[in-house]
Amino acid sequence: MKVRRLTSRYLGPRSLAASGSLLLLASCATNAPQDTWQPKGPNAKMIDDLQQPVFAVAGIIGIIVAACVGFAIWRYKDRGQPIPEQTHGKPALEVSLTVIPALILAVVGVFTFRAIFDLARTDDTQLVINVTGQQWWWEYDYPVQNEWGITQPIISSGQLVLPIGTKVLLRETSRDVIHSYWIPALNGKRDAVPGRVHTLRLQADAPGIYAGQCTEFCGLSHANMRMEAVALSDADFAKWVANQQAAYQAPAEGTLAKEGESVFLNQCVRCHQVSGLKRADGSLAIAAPDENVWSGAAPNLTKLMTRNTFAGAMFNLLRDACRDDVWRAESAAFGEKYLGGVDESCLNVNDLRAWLRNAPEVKPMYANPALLTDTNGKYRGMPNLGLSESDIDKLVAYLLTLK
Amino acid sequence: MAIIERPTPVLDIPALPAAPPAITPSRTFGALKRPVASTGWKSWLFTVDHKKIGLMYGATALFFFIVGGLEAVLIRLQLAAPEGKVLNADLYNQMFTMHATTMVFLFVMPMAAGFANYFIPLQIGARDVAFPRINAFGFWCFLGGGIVINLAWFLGGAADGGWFMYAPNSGPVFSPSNGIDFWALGLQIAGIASLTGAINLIVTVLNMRAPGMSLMKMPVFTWLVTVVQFLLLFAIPVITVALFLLTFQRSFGAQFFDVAAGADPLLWQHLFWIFGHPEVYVLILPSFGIVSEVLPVFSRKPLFGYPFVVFSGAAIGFVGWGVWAHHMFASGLGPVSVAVFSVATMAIAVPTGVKIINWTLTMWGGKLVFSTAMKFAVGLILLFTIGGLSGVTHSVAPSDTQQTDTYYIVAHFHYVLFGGSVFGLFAGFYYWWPKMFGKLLNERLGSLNFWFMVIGMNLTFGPMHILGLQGQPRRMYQWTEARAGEGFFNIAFWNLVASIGSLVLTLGILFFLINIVVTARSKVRAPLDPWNARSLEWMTSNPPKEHNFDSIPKVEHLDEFFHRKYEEDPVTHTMRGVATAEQVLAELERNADPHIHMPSPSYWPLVLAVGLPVIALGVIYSTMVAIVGGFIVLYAIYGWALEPATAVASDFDTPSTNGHAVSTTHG
Amino acid sequence: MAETTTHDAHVSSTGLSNVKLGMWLFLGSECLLFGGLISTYMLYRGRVSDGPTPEQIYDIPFTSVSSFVLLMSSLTMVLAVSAAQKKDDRGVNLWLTTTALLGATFVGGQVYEFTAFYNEGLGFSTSLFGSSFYTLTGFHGVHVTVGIIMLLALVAINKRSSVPGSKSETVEMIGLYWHFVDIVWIIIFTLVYLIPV
Amino acid sequence: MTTETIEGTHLETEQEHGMSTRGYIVVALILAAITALEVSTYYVDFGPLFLPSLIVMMVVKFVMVVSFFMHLRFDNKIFSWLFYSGLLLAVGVYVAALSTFHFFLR
Ligand code: HEA
Ligand code: HEA
Ligand code: HEC
Ligand code: CUA
Ligand SMILES: [Cu+2]
Repeated sequence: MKVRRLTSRYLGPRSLAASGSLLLLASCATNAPQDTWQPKGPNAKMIDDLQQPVFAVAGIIGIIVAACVGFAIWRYKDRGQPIPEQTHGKPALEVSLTVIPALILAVVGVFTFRAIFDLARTDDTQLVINVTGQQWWWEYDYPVQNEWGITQPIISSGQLVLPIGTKVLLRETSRDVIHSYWIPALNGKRDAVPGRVHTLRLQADAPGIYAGQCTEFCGLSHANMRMEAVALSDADFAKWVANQQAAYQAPAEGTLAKEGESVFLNQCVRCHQVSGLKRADGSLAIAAPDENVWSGAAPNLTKLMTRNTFAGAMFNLLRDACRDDVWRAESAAFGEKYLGGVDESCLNVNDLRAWLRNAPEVKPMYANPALLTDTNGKYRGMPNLGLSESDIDKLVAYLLTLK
Repeated sequence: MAIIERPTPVLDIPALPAAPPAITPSRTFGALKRPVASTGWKSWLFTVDHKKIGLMYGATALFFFIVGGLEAVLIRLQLAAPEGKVLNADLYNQMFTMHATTMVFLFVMPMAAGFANYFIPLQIGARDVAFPRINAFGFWCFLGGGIVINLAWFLGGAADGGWFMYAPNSGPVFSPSNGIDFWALGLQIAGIASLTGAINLIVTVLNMRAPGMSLMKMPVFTWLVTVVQFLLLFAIPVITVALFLLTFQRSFGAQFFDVAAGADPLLWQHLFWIFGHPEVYVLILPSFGIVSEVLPVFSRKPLFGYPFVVFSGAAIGFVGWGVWAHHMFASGLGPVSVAVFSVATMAIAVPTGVKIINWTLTMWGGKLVFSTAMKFAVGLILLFTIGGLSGVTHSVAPSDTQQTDTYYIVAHFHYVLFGGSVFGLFAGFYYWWPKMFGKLLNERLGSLNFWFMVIGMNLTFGPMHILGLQGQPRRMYQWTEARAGEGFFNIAFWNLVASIGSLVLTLGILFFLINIVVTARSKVRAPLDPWNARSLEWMTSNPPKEHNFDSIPKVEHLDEFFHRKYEEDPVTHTMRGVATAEQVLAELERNADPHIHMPSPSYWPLVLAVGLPVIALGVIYSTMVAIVGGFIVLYAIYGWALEPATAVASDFDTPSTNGHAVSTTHG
Repeated sequence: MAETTTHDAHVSSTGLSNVKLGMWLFLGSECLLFGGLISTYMLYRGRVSDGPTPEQIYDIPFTSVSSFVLLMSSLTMVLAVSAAQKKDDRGVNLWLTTTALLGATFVGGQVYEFTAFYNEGLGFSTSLFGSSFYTLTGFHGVHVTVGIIMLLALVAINKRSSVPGSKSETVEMIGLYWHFVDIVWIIIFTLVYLIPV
Repeated sequence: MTTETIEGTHLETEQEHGMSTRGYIVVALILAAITALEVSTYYVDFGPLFLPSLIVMMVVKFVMVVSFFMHLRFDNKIFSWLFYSGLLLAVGVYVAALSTFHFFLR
């Protein structure tokens, strides 16, 4: 669990000050990263263009109703006037007051119709990415698309990397329960339903990181199932693609990382795949998460250190300072910073070590053997592996080489 | 008591359990003597009196309101600060599931059922409902269901799948505790209460109206509750199917939601929401009915556009069947379905708008008296409108894909549910309390109650609009500062406000509870007609006699009672009083029916209802127990079927010559 | 459960009997119950991950016969109702018993069918088809069984002439229920058995 | 709506509902015949008419039982309203639900 001191901003005087000078601050402060009113791509923009007038109409109607009720309260309060005439209504008035809302809604309906079908278009897709939800992280799988330089499938997790200005089609599904994919700045949500494939179009205008969150209740760690979409320029995206496909580089003999590799082979490879990793006897190490994890998948760690987050984007791989450096980077510089990945100086060792020490303690997961009878002993999430601190040292050193 | 012999008032009949009963109790198949007590706890356990049953519904529902409210407060405490530590993830998930289940199924629905039970027969000028024993059975089912659902807390953890319990997350693999089993079976049992209640009340309304009371002279509360009963009649079986599928899957290995076997999880969503959407109108329409009673009374004017209100109520009920998939806009239905359901949903704003407009116009030109009941009614107009308008923003499907499963939705439904349903019920409490208990709730405490609730409710749920639009998803046991943002709209601040608001709200409700106690202890009796009311239920004593009316009134007007008290001045068109309530009542008393046969109490509804939770426990734990439960049920049905609704004919005097004297009730 | 009418004199706004209104309301509600079960079956009938498919195990001639039996029980039921209206007590008992026997034949057939299917490898949890088939037809079977119990109970108490309330109405109510169960089977027979996946 | 009938309304259920025993038997025979026809679709190829004819026959049987055996044709219209509103609602709602699964396009 991230350790935060209790004196953080929400209770501190700053929040009171902030609310005091509300409007002033509102204009310059940054809204929450999942703000739904700040579209950063054409799909979200289309939604926003539709919803702004609807909100306005709703607001106006609300004000009218409030004003009428308020006026009646003030004007017709009992001041000793006689009991009024027992009128039973004025049909003409009522019919017209029924027709007006109907007309307003008819107009809204027409625009809604158009937007729904526009948003559902898939025929001009430029890049396809498969997205699979499972408890409690997302897997991204880039199928072979030679025009993007993707010549072998790329499998990643946590952060969705996509080129800007490109009509990207997500093909979503799930391996266990229903999840929902949502990057508010880029588009609305779409549920990832096991046994079905749903599509969602994303397109980002500018390089940057866009925050998102799983929004269908999916069990214990639903709150900790986040995601981030990373938009890169075409050139940077090409670099990213090339790096993801680069061959595995085993750590040099005699290093701590090399020892870590063997711990990894012992402990981790039964669930986690690192492509190109070989056992001591020279055979390829193939993970079999389906024998260990109920959903049948664990994150592919081949290029772990090219991502900024881990464990369903619950934790940062980067220290806060380094992460801010990436998140706050100017559009032009963003790609380079992101592609820099994670190095030792920037690694958020605390959270990573805590994760390796006892994952279920820092992220609620069904890793308690007593609750695994229904799953034939398979874990939901990553179990506590009981590693020694020195094994953890070695593993961290090894994981740092996975770039 | 089966027979009421004038002039003996009911309450004077001595009824110690041992004392000889006033009638010959017929023997019901040798086993048990017919219960006849009319006071003491037995008179409640075995009662078939619609008023007693209504009160029991109300008391139980109020209890569950506090339970659900405490759950809500725990939720808010957990969310007051980032990385909250009050509850862990597992408990939190149980908490919001049970909060919603409790509030929806164990508070609002039964509270409305309580009012319906108590007031529909009174409002239509009947002596009881059509099937009094089934009525009692319904209450015990509701209680049994509520107990079963909550029992899970003590037996390994409550249900944790969210109140709409989406598959496959509700399957045995993903929710290994028994919580969901208890939930499904408990709701099933509570569902029986709603279904039997629906049939009972519809028949009552169709068949047992006082002479002259045509459908279009019925009070609006009765009308809207009747619409609700039709919704229940047709919606309960749908959830019944869904719950059976779930139970079969969890307990007997059926595959309905097993994706590996090819199941489609969307099936559950459809079944749930086909029930679930009509359900939300089940929750709101009784409150609409209550304020449609309260507003005219305190505006001293008839409801503006009565037929419009009635027909729009029916229209809401009807259109409400065609919109369920608006809860599934992000589920991947495909654009055609989404578009159709989106537009259908918008259509529902029209009849609802009719109501808002008519209430406003009822107040317009009136003589408004701001009693607490009236305050709650006016509060409902404003708060419900806010919730309804955010509902319209959801109905625009593309924007809903940004809003769904965020706190913006939570804001919507608490405005309509709390600002709508709950406010309506509170208006009902204050309005009808003197009728039910013969004492007026304290108006000063009522005022505190109202203002704390209004302020608390806006502090709690208002910020949720911001939270949701800032992207805070619902059902998160923790939120993180990393995604809180800064400035005016920051999530941290507004979460804190909402949590503080929930405490203000708690105070408000505490004032209500205090008010009940204060009122119960006060010795001041309410006047016969404290509000200068308009409808038939006020043409009885406070509280009404067991047989409701001494003689069944002949109805000539909508607002019959008002028209017996007032006459229009032909010149000024204002109203002038011609009779007091006491005089009107005395008139009824003068023409009192000589013999009134009321249905007799019975053991069987209770026995039958006890069997069902036993079966439920058996399904979860052991077949033997279920079989025992089955036998209890069979035994009860056997006894019931052979028991006459009223004690056997030989117990009665010669049949009355006055047609109205004989009750038309059935078992 | 037979409802009882207490007195012959009815005050009723519509002029109709409470019990009968209640029964029709209940049947309207049952439409949504069976509708849900039938829809579930329709959605899942072709989804056989394991075990036999509908085509492989349905025995149309057998089911046709038992459907026919159930259909004819509606005739005997209506004859019982008419006998009751004519206050022909012997007729009532005769036709009620016949109806119950025909119903029992149908249920017996269903039990036989279930065992046969089970032996051919279609268990309740074998496939979606299995789960939804047994649930749908099982629910119907339970309804028929409840009907049979009501019929026989009525015959029993009729023999002791202790039917509470109006006898002809009680017979008529059980009749309505019985016919409803029959028409549900009319639908199931066509949609489930005759229309292939 | 408010027919204030006191005595005698109850008799309404006692009276004959326009069908004689013979009538019932005729209805039953027709039902039997339709059933036979239905079953025959299983053996004889009806071509494109197969599905529609089966559905039509099902509906006819249904309506006949409801109208004659359940007396809806002779009874008060309220009963028909209550029952058919449930029935049509069920059909409407479930057909709509199934069509969101593209059930009818398969
Ligand atoms: C009392 C219960 C109640 C009521 C009455 C309503 C009323 C409405 N609801 Fe609400 N709703 C809920 C309870 C209720 N709802 C609940 C509990 C949920 C969430 C369930 C869950 O997910 O847990 C929900 C969720 C919900 C959703 C799904 C959101 C999502 O999960 O993504 C939608 C989408 O369309 C919706 C729409 C509406 C609409 C259009 C109305 C309309 O009926 C509102 C109509 C009223 C007005 C519009 C105001 C008055 C009208 C006028 C003044 C006239 C003029 C107006 C116009 C021209 C616009 N509701
Ligand atoms: C009628 C329905 C109803 C009502 C009245 C309420 C009332 C309240 N609700 Fe609820 N709520 C729902 C229906 C309702 N809710 C539903 C359907 C959901 C969705 C669940 C899901 O996602 O599955 C939900 C979810 C929900 C959430 C979101 C949880 C999440 O998504 O993670 C929150 C969060 O703040 C919340 C808060 C509250 C609060 C603070 C109240 C307050 O108004 C409560 C006020 C009441 C009290 C405070 C009780 C007073 C108690 C006392 C006075 C006790 C003192 C006395 C003694 C000890 C004797 N509710
Ligand atoms: C039984 C299976 C299992 C084993 C063994 C296992 N893990 Fe995991 N691991 C998982 C699962 C499942 C997740 C995803 C959990 C989540 O995010 O909710 C995960 C997540 C991770 C992540 C975050 C990855 C990302 O991209 O989000 C890292 C890093 C990790 N594991 C490292 C290790 C290491 C190192 C070991 C060995 C010491 C190990 N795991 C052993 C199942 C396993
Ligand atoms: Cu995945 Cu919520
Ligand atoms: Cu809805």
